[in-house]
Amino acid sequence: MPELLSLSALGLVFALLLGLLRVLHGPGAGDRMLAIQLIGTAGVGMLLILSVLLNQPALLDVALLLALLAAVTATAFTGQQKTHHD
Amino acid sequence: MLTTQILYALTGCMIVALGLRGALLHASVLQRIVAINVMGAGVFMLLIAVAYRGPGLPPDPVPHALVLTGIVVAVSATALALALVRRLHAEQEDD
Amino acid sequence: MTDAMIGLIALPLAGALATLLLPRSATAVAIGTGLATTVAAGLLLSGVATQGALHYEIGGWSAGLGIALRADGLSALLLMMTALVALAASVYASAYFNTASERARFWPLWLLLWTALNALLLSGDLFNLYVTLELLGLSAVALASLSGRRAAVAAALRYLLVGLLGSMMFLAGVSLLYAGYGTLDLAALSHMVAPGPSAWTALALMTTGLLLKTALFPLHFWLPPAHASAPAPVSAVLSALVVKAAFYLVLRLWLDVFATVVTPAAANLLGLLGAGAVLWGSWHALQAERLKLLAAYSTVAQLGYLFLFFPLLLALPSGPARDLAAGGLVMLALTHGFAKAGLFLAIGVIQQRCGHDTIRQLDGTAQRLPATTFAIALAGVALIGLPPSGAFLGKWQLLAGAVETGQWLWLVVTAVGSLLAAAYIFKVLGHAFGHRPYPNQPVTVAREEWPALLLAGMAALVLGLSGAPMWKLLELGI
Amino acid sequence: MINILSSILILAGVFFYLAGSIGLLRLPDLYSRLHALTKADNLGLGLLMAGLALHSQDLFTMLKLLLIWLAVLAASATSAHLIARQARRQETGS
Amino acid sequence: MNTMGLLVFDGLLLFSIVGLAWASLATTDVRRGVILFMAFGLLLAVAWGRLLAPDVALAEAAIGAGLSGALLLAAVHRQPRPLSPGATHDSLYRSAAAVSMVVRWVVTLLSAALAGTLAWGLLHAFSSTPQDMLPRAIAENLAASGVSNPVTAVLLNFRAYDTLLELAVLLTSVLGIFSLGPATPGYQPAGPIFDGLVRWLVPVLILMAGYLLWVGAHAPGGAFQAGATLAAAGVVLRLAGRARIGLPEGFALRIVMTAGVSVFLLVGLTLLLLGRPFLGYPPAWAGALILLIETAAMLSIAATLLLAFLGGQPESTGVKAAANRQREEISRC
Repeated sequence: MPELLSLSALGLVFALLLGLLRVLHGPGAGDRMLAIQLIGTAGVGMLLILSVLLNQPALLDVALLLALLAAVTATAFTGQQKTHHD
Repeated sequence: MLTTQILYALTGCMIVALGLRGALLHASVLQRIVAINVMGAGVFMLLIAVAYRGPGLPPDPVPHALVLTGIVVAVSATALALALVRRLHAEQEDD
Repeated sequence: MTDAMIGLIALPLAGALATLLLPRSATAVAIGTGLATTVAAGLLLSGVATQGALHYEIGGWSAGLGIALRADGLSALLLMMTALVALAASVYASAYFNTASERARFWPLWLLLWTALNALLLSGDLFNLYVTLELLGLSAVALASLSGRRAAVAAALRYLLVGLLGSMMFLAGVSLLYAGYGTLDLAALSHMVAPGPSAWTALALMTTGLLLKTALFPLHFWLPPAHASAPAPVSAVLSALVVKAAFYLVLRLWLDVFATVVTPAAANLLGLLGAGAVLWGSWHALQAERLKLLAAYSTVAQLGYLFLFFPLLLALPSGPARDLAAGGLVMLALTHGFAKAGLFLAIGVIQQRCGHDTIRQLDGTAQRLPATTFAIALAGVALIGLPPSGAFLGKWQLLAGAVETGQWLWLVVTAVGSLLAAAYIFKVLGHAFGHRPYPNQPVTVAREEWPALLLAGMAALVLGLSGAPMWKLLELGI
Repeated sequence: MINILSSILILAGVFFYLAGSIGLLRLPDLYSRLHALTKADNLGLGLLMAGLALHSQDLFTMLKLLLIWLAVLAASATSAHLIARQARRQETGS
Repeated sequence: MNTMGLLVFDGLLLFSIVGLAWASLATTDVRRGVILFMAFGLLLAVAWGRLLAPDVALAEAAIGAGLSGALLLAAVHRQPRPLSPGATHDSLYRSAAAVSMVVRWVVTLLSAALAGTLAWGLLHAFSSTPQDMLPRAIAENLAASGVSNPVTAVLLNFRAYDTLLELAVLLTSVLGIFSLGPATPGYQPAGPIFDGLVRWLVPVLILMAGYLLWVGAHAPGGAFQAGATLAAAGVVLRLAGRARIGLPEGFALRIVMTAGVSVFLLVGLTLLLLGRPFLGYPPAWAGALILLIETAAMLSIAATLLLAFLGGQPESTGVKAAANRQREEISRC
């Protein structure tokens, strides 16, 4: 089982690396945010696997928090700031 | 010597250097602030690598506590810096 | 007696909270807090004088596991200077800020800065020092930008970024030491540290970070604009105390914790940078057209003198000659603290009463503000290093040490720097004296003029005459 | 038996992750990338979690995993929508 | 296979982290840099988890990847003119834009030298036997600390004084921000989909904060992570254009801002009066006192981080008038 888990973690890192290429290439900010979403879910997945692999149940909480905060940053990206006088 | 510890510690050194270079060379203030945050993250990585004792062994909790403090201090400083930048831009618009 | 150490931290911190919660009586609360803190500093000083170095384990945990506070002769003297300068500047500030909203914003930050200074001077733990450095840096930046003017905000921003860079380097050094020795306690480290790659690197990183904060040439570029554009009481404390706190840490690290690691070559490098600071700072002070800028450049120069002592202290064998040189260093630092604070407060009075601080247009200030002009003259005596000021004793020891160790270069630098200092001080005084008759009342605005006068008098007259007891105290220190 | 099933689920999850990121890289425009990605990584994470839940056999852990999955599902659906709208707004704006 | 697999995993993860750090600083487009920095923070949280530092990973997820990113993004949105790639409109540092190739190389070499020396020192430090006296002392005294999570024990008992000063740092930063002017104007009201997100995300974040605060005594978590999570809830409300984001006003706001430092200091001084050392909790009371301090600290941290995101004092009518007055004063000078 540990072998399988570390193999899966490797698979997720590869997915992450591919996502990174999109982050670097863009071209638009939207593409980048989308790639960040992928990195976020990949990060969540890695944390879940590491939690079992390293016997660290607390990493599940980290994964949950990461998932929730990913939503917050997405809203920060899209929120429309009022101009000074309205 | 633990391979994992060394790997992460050396990466921390690289990140510190990247951050320092960015902080010294960047033209935009916001980018400088980002660079200083990157540099801080590198130092934090050093500390957490120092705490690591190997798989299955409990790590040293002291550096973890130090990094937690450091993260809060860093975000305070970042917030103040951003407020100064905002004030500066507001003054520029008034001109 | 150890309770005085807690008081020095808890009193200004509690005062900061109280001024924030009760903005209407903030000034009264702040002055009361300042008096109480000064009493605590006095108690600590007398405690150290009678019982020797003190230490206190916070939470009752032994140092290392917990954090220890420490006070020896050096830190007790600097704490006392901090208290006197900050108290005088507080009295001045109570008259300087005239709207309620200004005062409400100023006092909490001011007392937080005071907390940070005291905490830094008392700390016996490396990481705790990092936190106090950040508290000091952020409160200093917030105060420096208080006027909200463009120049002040821009200077404060640069000050903040440079300070952060310095703190990060310091923290990297701390991490390295923890990796090597497994403790953060300064006293324990001073027994464990041995020459080697990790100690050298850690010392280099921490020193570079602190030199950025103490603005040693050529890392001084951020200081003049930041100190010159802050409100006058803030400038006084920034120049007199804040940069000196970082200098104190360099001194502590080089002569105490890393005493076995530092090499004469490294100390010579610091001395050379100090020499650069003396010449460059004095020259630019002479060129300055505004009083505040002159005072700020003079700070760069005066900090340079302090670094000239490093090669001497490393070359002298431990014994009475070295103790005298160390005493001279502390005397010079204290004198500069009082003199520069007095100078900035006096400049503040001129700026507010005359509406400007341009040196060329000072014509007749001596007649309108005799006490303030006298304060500038007294501060000038101390900055030049004329007898009977403390700086005279300090420079005397500097020269004696240079002669004894045959390091003639420092002698030349000191002489040139003092001449330049005399030139810029006399330039100011020359412009200040006009041709009108003097008024009957020398002190025209008491709450603003007395603090500057007392601080400058302290530097020029009192410190120089209190050499003997101070030397005795310092033997308990370094 | 359970071990084999959980292994299959985990590997399938990783496969979908990879498929999603390849889609993100290869597909021509933002909208098709968006659709490919949200489907793939939600499915990937779901399968991965199902596998890990089977593996853990602890009720509390399973509940937490379910909660994480729901959070990611809801968050990524909404943020994908917000990103798409933002992109559209910028297109029409410029 | 397992250790080998993990080693390759480490290598690739670190490669991505360094790549993101480099990319976020290599671009001249600030917005792009900030987005990349957020991804950097995300991966750091994974790295901290990998190094068995879940407490730090929680804080990084909440602050590094979340709030710092939100703060920086808001600052980018606020920039007076959009920054086109390659151009800098920042007059303050315009001279820096023209730094010559020589300076660029010198700085690069200097930074590389720094990394090299740091690595040299570290490798030497690692080659000696690890100094484990401090972890051992912590393990021995953990029972008397009132909590069983060693990181919380260090933060709130053994090195509580650091934490007290750290709360003072946060307070200082917000006071500095307050003195620089009023809050940012706020955000447009959210559309229906965003609103749907807010409706479930905010309660979940608040629950999560409570959970992290409670669990911190015996498992990873604590006041900082909880406070940052609570602040994130407020940030979401703010971004959704809500008028009320959970912050009190006036005196009550000042009470909440100072609660962390006040309670901490009061506890420390009360113990001093009772004849114990400053911040020396009696072991029987330690758990309860730590929870009390952590609760106050969580509220202060949440409030101050949220205020930092607002960029100033929230606008009640009185404050608005004061802010206007302040602007007048400044323009007069």
